[in-house]
Amino acid sequence: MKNLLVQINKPPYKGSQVLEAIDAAMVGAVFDCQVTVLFRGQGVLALWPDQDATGIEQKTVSKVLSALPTYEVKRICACAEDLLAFNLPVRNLAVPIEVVGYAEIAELMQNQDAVIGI
Amino acid sequence: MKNLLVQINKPPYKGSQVLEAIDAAMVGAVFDCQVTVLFRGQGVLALWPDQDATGIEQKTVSKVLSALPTYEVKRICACAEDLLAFNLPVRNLAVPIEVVGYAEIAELMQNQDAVIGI
Amino acid sequence: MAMHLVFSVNGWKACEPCTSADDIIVLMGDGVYATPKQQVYAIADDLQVRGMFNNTNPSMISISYDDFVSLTESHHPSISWND
Amino acid sequence: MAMHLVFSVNGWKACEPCTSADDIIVLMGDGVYATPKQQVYAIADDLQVRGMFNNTNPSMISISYDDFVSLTESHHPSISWND
Amino acid sequence: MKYTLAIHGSPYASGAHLQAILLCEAILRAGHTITRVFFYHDAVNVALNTLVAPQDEANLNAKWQQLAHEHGLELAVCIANGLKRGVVSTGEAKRYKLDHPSLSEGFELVGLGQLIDAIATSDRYIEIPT
Amino acid sequence: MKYTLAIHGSPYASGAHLQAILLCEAILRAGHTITRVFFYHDAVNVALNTLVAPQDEANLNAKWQQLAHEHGLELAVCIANGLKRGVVSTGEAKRYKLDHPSLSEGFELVGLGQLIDAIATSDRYIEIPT
Repeated sequence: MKNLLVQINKPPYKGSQVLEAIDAAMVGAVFDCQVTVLFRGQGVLALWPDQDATGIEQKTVSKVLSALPTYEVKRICACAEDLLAFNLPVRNLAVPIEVVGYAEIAELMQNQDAVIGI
Repeated sequence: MKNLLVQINKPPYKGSQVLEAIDAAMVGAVFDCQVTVLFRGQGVLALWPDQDATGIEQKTVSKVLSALPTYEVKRICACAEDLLAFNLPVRNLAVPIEVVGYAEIAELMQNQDAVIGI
Repeated sequence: MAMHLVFSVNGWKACEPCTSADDIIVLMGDGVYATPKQQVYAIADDLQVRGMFNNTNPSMISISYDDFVSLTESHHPSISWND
Repeated sequence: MAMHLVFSVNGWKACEPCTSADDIIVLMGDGVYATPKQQVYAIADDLQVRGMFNNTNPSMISISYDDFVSLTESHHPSISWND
Repeated sequence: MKYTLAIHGSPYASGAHLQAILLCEAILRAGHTITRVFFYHDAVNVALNTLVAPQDEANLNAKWQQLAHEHGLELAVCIANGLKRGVVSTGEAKRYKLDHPSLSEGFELVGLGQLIDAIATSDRYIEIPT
Repeated sequence: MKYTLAIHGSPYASGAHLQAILLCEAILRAGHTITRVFFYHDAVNVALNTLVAPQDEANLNAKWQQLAHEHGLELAVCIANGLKRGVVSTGEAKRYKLDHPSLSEGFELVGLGQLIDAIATSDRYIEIPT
């Protein structure tokens, strides 16, 4: 079983880039990888609550995120410093996440077989 | 005669984006616009001397820039703050430019009929 | 009286020092994630999509695309910022 | 011992705090415009193209793609940074 | 007033196209005219005639075509930017001995001069960047 | 060692493709094998069969084809990302009733599972981002 990290560092509605990265996480889990998703940089903006993309005829990113556990993607992390930098409401995020600091991210990365980004 | 500003804010070898923006400046001048080119942000990196893109089979951006006066693009400016931020050697740039501060940029922009970017 | 169209957070950082006092600023797309202190406009649809509609600061005025067009009538030229 | 591939100046800003002491860092493409204080590798071709070959600081080691491949043999996983 | 619009962003790596479409509709609702819509940089890819939009996402190509059809908009694709990205008209396909053209109906390949010309004859230029 | 490479960047809005090509050549020179080259996001556009490279610029499509031909490389284009961006094989062109396919020879459309499978069976995964 491979350890696969998908790191998301782009804002959620910059085209379909973030949705396509989430696809990779889901397919990784379907193929029996141990998948972790890490939101960092502008990627943390995907965690803002109350998103609604029906007006732009796209999938609502936060709704797609909430399906990740169903796909056996059990670990969803976000960078503490970036959540703070972008003023995310950490008690009211779109989906439950594990807050991780820089040192934990560095360690997380070292423990992967592959790291997929955007 | 229209005043046309072309602002370049991307690094010179991020695909052909900068070359395509320079094309717009040249064609603008051919069509009798009064063209100014402004390098700002990471765009100032196009002014680094001694570029040579033959190895990546692309046009060398600084060489294309040196042809701008031939196309009647007479005014080439660069943001003072960004030249400093990216450590450009201001006495030894790839092409002669006029250094402008933020206030001059603000005024320059107000005096245009159109501003083209990337 | 120029009209600055800001399309990203970094676009706002680049735009801010290059504005004149009588210019106006409109945040569009990912530009609505920016947090300017001065008065700015922001496209309502873009706030809505991103879950930012109830998270704007008091200096941000939410506008429709129709309002946007009205602003283009009185402000000129428009400058796009996406650094 | 991870290998961080840095593709932009902002990528380096994001990468720097997430590195461990035994990781290595390679600047590629527009990543060579970054100015790290610690020891890093940089692709020679990318320095050459951008006019940066003679402007590197002493902590930057210029390498070929062949050298790069050797580094991938001993370092794993590779993480790409392009913020 | 007369408007010229330019779109620079890739259809799927930016939100540029839907923003531009909504803006065009508002400009027309206000009674203004649109001299030309100009596609530059990676935005030219929206003009490909083989795009298959996912069922749950906006079909950007079809939206542009419909807007052009209803309002007689000119959808102008930069020929230099288009050719290198695989957007070729019937004429260019012949010239370069390609099997088929790839430019959608409703779009046309034009020189960069047509952007400058549109700007020169318009009151407003609005650009949706990359 | 076995390598999997992924390319994410647009052919003309990033330097991703030439970087990846130079890297592939060096990997093969070192005696390693490349399990699969996977094109994702806007990188899929390099597989269009109508690209006309400017005379003074690298022909990225031809370079990939040549590399694949000489070394038996598998050039795998993500089918979901490809279809929405206009990259369709003969089979998909029929399915969606399009006039012609747009996928270059040497490339193939595959599911995202083929990326994961390649990673699982390789020693190294290297990604050239957007």
